[in-house]
Amino acid sequence: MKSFEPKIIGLFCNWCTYLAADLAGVSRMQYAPNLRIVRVMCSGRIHPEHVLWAFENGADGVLIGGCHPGDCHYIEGNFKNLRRYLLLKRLLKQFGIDERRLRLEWISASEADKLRRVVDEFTETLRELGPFAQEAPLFQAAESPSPIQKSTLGMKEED
Amino acid sequence: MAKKKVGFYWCASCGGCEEAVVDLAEDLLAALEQIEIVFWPVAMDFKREDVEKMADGEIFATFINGAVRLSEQEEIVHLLRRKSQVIVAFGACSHMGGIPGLANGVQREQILDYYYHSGPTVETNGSVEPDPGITKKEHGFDLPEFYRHVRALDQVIDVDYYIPGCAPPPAIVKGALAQLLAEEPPPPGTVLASSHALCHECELNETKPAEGIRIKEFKRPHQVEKIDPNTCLLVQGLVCLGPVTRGGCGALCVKGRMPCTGCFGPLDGVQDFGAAALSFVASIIDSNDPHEIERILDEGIPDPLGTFYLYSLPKSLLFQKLLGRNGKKVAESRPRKEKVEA
Amino acid sequence: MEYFYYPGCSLKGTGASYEKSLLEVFALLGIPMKELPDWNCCGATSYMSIDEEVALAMAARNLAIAEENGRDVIAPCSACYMVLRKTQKYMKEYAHIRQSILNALKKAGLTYHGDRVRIRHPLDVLVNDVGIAEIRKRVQRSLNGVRVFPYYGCLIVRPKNGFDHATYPTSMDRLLEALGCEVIDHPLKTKCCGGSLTGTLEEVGMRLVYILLKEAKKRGSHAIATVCPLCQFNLDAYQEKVEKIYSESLGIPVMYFTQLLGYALGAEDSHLGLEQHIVPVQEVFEMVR
Amino acid sequence: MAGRNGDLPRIGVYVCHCGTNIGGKVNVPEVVAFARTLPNVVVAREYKYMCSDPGQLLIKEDIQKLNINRVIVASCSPHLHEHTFRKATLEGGQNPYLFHMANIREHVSWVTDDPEKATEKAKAIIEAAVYRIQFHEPLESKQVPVNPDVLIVGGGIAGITAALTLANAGKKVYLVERESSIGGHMAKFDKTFPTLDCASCILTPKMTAVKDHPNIQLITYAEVLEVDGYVGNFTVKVKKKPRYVIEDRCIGCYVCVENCVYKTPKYPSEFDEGIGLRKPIYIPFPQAVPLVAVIDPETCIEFKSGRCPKKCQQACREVVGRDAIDFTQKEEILEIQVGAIVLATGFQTFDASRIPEYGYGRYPNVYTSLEIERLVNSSGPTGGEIVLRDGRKPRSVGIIHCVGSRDRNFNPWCSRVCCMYSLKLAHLVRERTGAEVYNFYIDMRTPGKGYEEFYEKLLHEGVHFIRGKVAEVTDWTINPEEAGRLVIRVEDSLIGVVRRIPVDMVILSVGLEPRADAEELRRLFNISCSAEGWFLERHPKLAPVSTYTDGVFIAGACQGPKDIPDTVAQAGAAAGEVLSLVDRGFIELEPNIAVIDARKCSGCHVCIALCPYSAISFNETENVAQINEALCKGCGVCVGACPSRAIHQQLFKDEQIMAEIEGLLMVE
Amino acid sequence: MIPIQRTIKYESDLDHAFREKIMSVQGCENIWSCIQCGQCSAACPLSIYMDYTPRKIIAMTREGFREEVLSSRTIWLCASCYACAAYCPQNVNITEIMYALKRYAIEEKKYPKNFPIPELAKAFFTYVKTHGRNAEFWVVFNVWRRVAVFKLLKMLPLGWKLLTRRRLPLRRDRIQNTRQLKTILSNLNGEA
Repeated sequence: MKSFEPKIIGLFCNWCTYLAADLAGVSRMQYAPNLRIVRVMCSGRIHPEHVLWAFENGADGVLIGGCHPGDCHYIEGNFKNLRRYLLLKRLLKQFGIDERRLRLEWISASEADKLRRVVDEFTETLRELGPFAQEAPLFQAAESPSPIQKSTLGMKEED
Repeated sequence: MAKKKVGFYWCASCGGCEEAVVDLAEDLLAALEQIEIVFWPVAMDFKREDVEKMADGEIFATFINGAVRLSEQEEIVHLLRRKSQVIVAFGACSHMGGIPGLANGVQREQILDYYYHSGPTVETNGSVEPDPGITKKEHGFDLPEFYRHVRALDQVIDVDYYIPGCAPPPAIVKGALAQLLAEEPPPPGTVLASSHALCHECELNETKPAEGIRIKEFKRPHQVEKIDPNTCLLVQGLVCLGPVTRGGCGALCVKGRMPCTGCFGPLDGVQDFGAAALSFVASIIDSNDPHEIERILDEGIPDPLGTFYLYSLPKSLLFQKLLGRNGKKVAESRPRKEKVEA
Repeated sequence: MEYFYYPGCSLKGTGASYEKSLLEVFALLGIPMKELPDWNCCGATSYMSIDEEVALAMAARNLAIAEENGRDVIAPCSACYMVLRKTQKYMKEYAHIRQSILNALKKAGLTYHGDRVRIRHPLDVLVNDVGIAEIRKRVQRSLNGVRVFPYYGCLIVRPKNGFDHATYPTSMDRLLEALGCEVIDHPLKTKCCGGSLTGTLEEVGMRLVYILLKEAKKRGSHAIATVCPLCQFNLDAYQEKVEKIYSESLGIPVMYFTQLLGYALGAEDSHLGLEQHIVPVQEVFEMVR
Repeated sequence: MAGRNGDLPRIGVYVCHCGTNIGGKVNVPEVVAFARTLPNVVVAREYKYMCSDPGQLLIKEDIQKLNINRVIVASCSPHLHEHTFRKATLEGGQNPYLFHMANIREHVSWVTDDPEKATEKAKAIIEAAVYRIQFHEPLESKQVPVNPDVLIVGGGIAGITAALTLANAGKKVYLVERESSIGGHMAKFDKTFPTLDCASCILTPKMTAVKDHPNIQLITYAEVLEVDGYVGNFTVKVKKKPRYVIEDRCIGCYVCVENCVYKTPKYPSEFDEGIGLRKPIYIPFPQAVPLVAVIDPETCIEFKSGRCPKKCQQACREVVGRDAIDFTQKEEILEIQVGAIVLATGFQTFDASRIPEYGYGRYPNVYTSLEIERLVNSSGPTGGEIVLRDGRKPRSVGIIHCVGSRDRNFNPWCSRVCCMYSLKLAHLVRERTGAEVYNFYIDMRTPGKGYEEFYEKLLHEGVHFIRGKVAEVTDWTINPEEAGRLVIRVEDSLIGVVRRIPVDMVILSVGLEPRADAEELRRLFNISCSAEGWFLERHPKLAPVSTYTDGVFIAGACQGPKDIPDTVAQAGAAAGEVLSLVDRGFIELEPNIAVIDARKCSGCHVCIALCPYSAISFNETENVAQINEALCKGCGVCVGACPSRAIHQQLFKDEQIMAEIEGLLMVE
Repeated sequence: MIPIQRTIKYESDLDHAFREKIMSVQGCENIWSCIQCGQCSAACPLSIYMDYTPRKIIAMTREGFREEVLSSRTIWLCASCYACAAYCPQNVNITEIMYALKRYAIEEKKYPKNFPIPELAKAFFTYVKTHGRNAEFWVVFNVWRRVAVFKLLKMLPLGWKLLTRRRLPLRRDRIQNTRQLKTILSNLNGEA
C-alpha cells in the first residue's frame, strides 16, 4: 500500500511567505512536495471558510503564512488574521480535529530556510496524524442514510 | 379557483414551528380560503396511508419543520417530496439543522449513553435502550433507526423554499405564504425573508460609532449588570450575531435587549454561517497580542461551536461532504466538468 | 532549587580539596545539594577515543538517575561537565544514538526524557544564579591585595555556547574581584594545561604546565585559581618537576576557586582542604589575615 | 459556466519548459495532456521559453484564431513574469486580467527532488488555475499621478551620487543625512584603491556640488521618523536634531571652537574614530558639508551644569558678528511629500572587540582598519604620520584580514573590500614607515579592474603574505625578541607550520555588516532584509536596486558589501530607476481593490475599523459602507471580515480562492 | 648520502570512501565546510608537536589520505581541549573528528605501538567498564605496567606525596548497581 502522503494547502501572503517560497525555489532548497500554495495579497484576507473549505475538499493540513508582526505590508493585516486563527483553532478543537492541522507561521521574504523547515516539519506532523478524513469521530460516516429504511419505503434509491 | 392542497409535517423539532402556524391567528382563516390542508399530523387525523394514496405531485406545497435524524422522518420526507410540487423547509431546524443539529457536536453513542444510562436523572437496570432490531409485531410497530447524524432537510431531499426562524415569526410566515401563492413565485432556493442582515433593520444600528467597532472584552448577557438599551449590543461587547444573520424578524430579540443568536441563518453567498460569524467576531477584537486575544476569547467566547453554530451545525462546511449540501450552491461554486469543442 | 552533586572520579581522589571546599561553599550559601545516588564515571574524554556510544551511555545513566529525581546536576569537574552536556546534546540531536541508548536504559529499568535536568558547573551557578552582588554581600574576609591568576582551562567553556565565552571567559574574574582579589588579565585563560598528557607524554605535558606557571609568575601572581581538578593537579603536583626541568623556581600556589571563595565567606581552613596541596597555599591567606 | 461577460470560458493553457529549469524535472508533455482533459480547456501547449517573443505569440494567436478568452501560463513566479503575460493577453485582444499564472518553477521544479511528485504537483497547480480562471472577469487598472520629488536617505557617496544625478535631471531632491555632515565613510579615507586617488580630492567637489545645487535640499543631522503613503505619493516625516548652531548663520570659521572653555580637545572625535580628539563644540572635519559647527550636549558644560561662561557664543556674537549659537534650539519635525525614495544608508564596520582573542580594546596597539584610515589621512589627527599610541614608529605591522567576515561565529559573508583596502593600508604603512608589513589572509580576493595588478604591485614592495587565519594576538611572550610587543600566532598554511610573529602594531581589517538600525529602517520603509540583514533587492540580477515595495529603491552598501566604484554605479542605477518612474508621470495600480456591493451591504459597520488606510466610511443616507477606491490598497482584510459577503476583492474573490483550493486538491 | 623520496600521490593510492565514513560519524558532519584557513592549527596548544597540523588532517581526510591520517601522531597528541572547534570559523568540530579518527585507528590497529596515550585510553576504558568508576591510581598503574615499568619507579615520590595528602585513595571504588550498568552497556546497538 502506498504510504499516506498528506496534502497541505498553503495560504500565503504575497509579500512575505509567498516570496519566501519563491526564494526557496531560487535557492534550490528541497522540501516536501506536499505543500500547494494559494497566493493572497495579505494573510488578513484569509477567511475561516477558506480553511474549512480546504479541509472539506481533502486537505490534511492548512498552513497560513504571513509577515512577521510589525512587518505587514498593510500595516496590521497579519494581526487580523491572527485573531481569526486563534478563534478558529478553538473551534477545530471542539470539532475534535487535532489543532496541529492548522498552522500559522510568520515567514518573511528572506526566510526561505524557515519555510522549508516548517513545511517539512508540518508534513511530518501530518503524516503522524494521518488523513483528515479519518480523524474526528464526529465526521465518521456510518449507516446513514440506512439502506433498510429505503427498501421498506418501496422507493427507488435516489442519488 | 380550486383551493391548493397543502401539507404540514414535523421532524426533529420542539413544536414551536407548529405553534407558529397557529400564531397566524385570523390570518390563518384568511389563508384557508386559498388553501386546503390535506396532511397535518399534529393537528388533524391524517395517516401515512392517506398520503401514500395521493398521486405524485398532488399536494401543492408541504411545509416541513424539524431536522432529520430518525429513519421514520427520512421515509416520510421522501414520501412527501414525491407527493408535493413544492417543499418548504419551515423554521431553523429544517432550514439548517437548528438546535437539534447541535447534537452533531457529540457522538451518537455518547447521547444514547447519557440518556439511557449515565445521565444524573436516569435510573437504569442497565438494559433499557431503544433497539431498532426489536420488532414487536404483536404491538403493531417497530422502532425507527436513530441515525448517527442530524441533517437539515435539504441534506435529505430537494427543498424549494426556506422559511427561516426559530420559530418563524407570524409576519414572516404570512409573507412567505403570500409569495408562494403569488402568480410569479420567487426563484427556487429562496429564503423567504430579508436579503439583508439584521443590522439593516435594527433600531440600534445607528448607535454604532462612525469609526467602526473595536471590542476589548466580550461579555455574555448574564455577565452584564445592566444592558444599555440605547446602544448597539455588539458595541457593548455582547456577541450579537446580527451582522451575519439574515434579517426579516424585525430584530425582535434585540428589541428585548437580547443579542441575536442567528436563527435566520446566513445571507446568500455565505457558505458557512459559523465561519462567517467567527470571522467577523474575531476581526473586531481590538488587540494584536496573542496572549491578550486568548484571554479575551477565554472570558468572552468559551464555547465557539455553540455560539457560532447554534442553529447551523449540520450545514457547516466540515459536514458537507458527509451530509451533503444544498445542491444549488454546489453547482455555483464548482466549475462544470464539460468539454467544449476546440 | 535543590541540586544533585555529581563528583566524578577526580573529586573523590586527587581533587579531594575541591570537593571539600565546594560542599563548604554551598553549605555556607545555603544552597541545598546532595550527591547523585550511585553515580558512575561520566565516560570521560579518553572513553570517546575507544567507543563513543559506550561513553555516552555511561553518561546517560547518570542523567537518567538525576531525572528520576528531577534535579539539576552540578558537575564541578570540567571534563564531566563537558561530557554530560555533550551527551544531552547528542541524545537530542542524533536519533540513532537516542534510540540505542534509550533502549539500553529501558532494559536496565531507566528512562530519560532529555529536557528535565540541566547540567551546571558550580561557577555558572554561583555567578549567574546566586549572583556576584549577593556573594559580595556575603564576604566576611576580603582577599584584598591577593593577586590571582584566573585559569579556566579548556573544557568548562567548550564547545561553544556555554555559560561563558569559549576563548576568553570572565565569570571567575568577576567572582574573584567580588572577593577583593586583584585579578590578573591574561591571554592564557583557556590554554590547555596538558590534560592527561602530563602522565603520558611528559616532555609535552610539562611544557604546557610550564607555560602557564611561568606566565603566572611573570605577571606577579600570588596564586592561580582553577575550576577543574585536572588543571589543579597538573599545575600543583607537577610544579616541582617543572622547576627542575626548566631550572626555574616558581612556587605558585594553585587553588580551586571554591577555596578562595570559601575563605572569603569565612570557612575554617580545615573545611577547605588547604593542607592537601603540594605547593603550600597557606601563605596566600597569611597575606590578608 | 458563463463568465460575467456572458461568454463561455475558453481556456488556453501554456506550459513553459523554461529550458531545463522546469522541463528537466516536470514531465511537461504529460502535464499538457492532463491540462487538455480539464473543463473548458480549449487548447494546451508547451513551449521552451514562454516569456520569449515566440512564446508570447502563441498566446496572441490562440486568442485570435481559437477565440481563447482565458489564458493560463504555467511557468515561473508571478512576481517575475505576470506583467509580461498580461501584456501578451492584452495584445492578443483580451482583457489582461483574464490571465492567471501557475507557478511551477519556484514552487515545483526547483524545490522537488522526485520528478514524479513534481509532475503531480504541477498538474494540481494547473488544475487549480483552470478552476480559478473561470471566475476571472475583465478589470480596468487605475492610474494615479506621481509626485516627481525624491527623497534620498543617507549622504554617503551613494546618496550623494544619486542626489546629483536626479537633481541634474531637474528633479527636486531631499537628501537626509543622520550625521552633521555628508560624506559618509568615504570622507574618512585617505586614499582609495587601486588607483590611490586621494579620497577627499574626488569626494569634496561632489559634496560641495550637493550643497550648491538649487534642486537639492540638504537636511543633515536628521532622521526619518515616519513614512506614509505609497509609490508616487509618499509623505515622510523627518526629525531634525538640534545642533545648537543656527545653520544659516554659521560660516564655519572655527572661532567658536577656538574660544570654547576647553583649551584643548578632550573628547574622542567620532569622525576620527576616537584616534583624534574634539571639543564639545566642533566641526567634524574641515571639508564638512554643511560647514557648520555642532554642539554635543553630552559633553558641553552648559548642558551638563548650565554654568558655562559660554565663550563660544560670545565669540560668535562679538568676534564674528553672526550670533549663530543657540542653546535653546529644539528638534524640528519636517514633513515632505515625495514620489520615490532612495535608501543609501550604508554599512557599519564589524565591532572588533567581539573577538577578544584579537585583543582590540585590551591592547592599545591593536587598531581597526578604520582607525588606521584616520591615522594615515593627511588631514587626520597625526597629519598622516603613522605612529603608535605612545608616539613610537612601528617597526613591524600585522594586518589581519577577514576580521568578523567569513566566520560563522560572526558574519559568514566575505566583506569584499577588505583584501583590497588591506593591500592599500599595507602599501601606505610600508611607504611611510618602512616597517615590515605582514598580511594574514585566508584567500586573496582581488576581482575588479586593476585590482589584481595592485596585489602584484604589493608583492613587489616586499610585503609579507602569510596564508592563515590568525588565532590570537597576545602579549604572552616567550623570548626577548617578543618582549614588550604583540605576538601574532598563526599557521602559515602554505608551509604547514605554526608561526609566532612579533609586531608593534596590529591592524584588524574589520568586515562590513548591516547597520545596527537596518531592521528599524526596513520596517519604516516597509521593505525586506535578507537573512543577513542587508536590504533585499527585488531580484539579485535583474532588479538590483528595486525593492518589493514600489517606489523605494536601494543603493550602495546598505544592500551588501560594496566598493566605491560599485556603489557609485548602483547609485546611478537607482537614480535611473527613479527617473523612469517619476518621468512617466503616473503609475498603474493593480486593480485588486475591494468593492462593496451596496445592494448586499447591511450597514453593520464591521469593516470600517479594520481598514488600515481609513478607506471605508459609512454612508448615513444610504445606510451602507463605502470604499474610497483611491485609498484602498487591496489587502482584503475587510473582505475576510464582511459578514454579509457584500465586499469582494477583485482578482482575489472568494470564488476564485476557493476554486483554486479545490483545484489544488483534485489531483491525488 | 641524502635519501631521496618520491612523494607523488596517485588517485589509486587514496581512499575516497574514507571521508564519507568519517563524515557519517556524529559531530563530524561539517568536514566539507573547511576553508583551510588554519585557525585550528594556530589555536591548538599541541599543533607544534604534531606531524600534520589539524588543518592538514582535515584536508587529508577529505582527500582520502587514509593511511597517513590513521597512523599519524597528530590524532593522539590531541588533548581534546576543543580549542580548534571553538575557534573554527566554519563550525567544523575538529575535536570530534580527531576522536573519530582515534577510534578508527584503534579499530584498524594503526596506532603507534608502545605509545602511552592510546594505552591510557584503553586502560581507562577497561577499568571503568567493570567498576563504573575510575580509580586514578590503578589506571595509571596499569598503563605504565604495560608500557614501561621503570616509569612507575620514577613516579613513586609524587605518589607518596599525594598519598600522604589523602589525594590518592588506593581503594578500588565501584558503583553499587554494576549489574544495571552492565545491562545498559550490553544492550547498546554497537555491542553484541
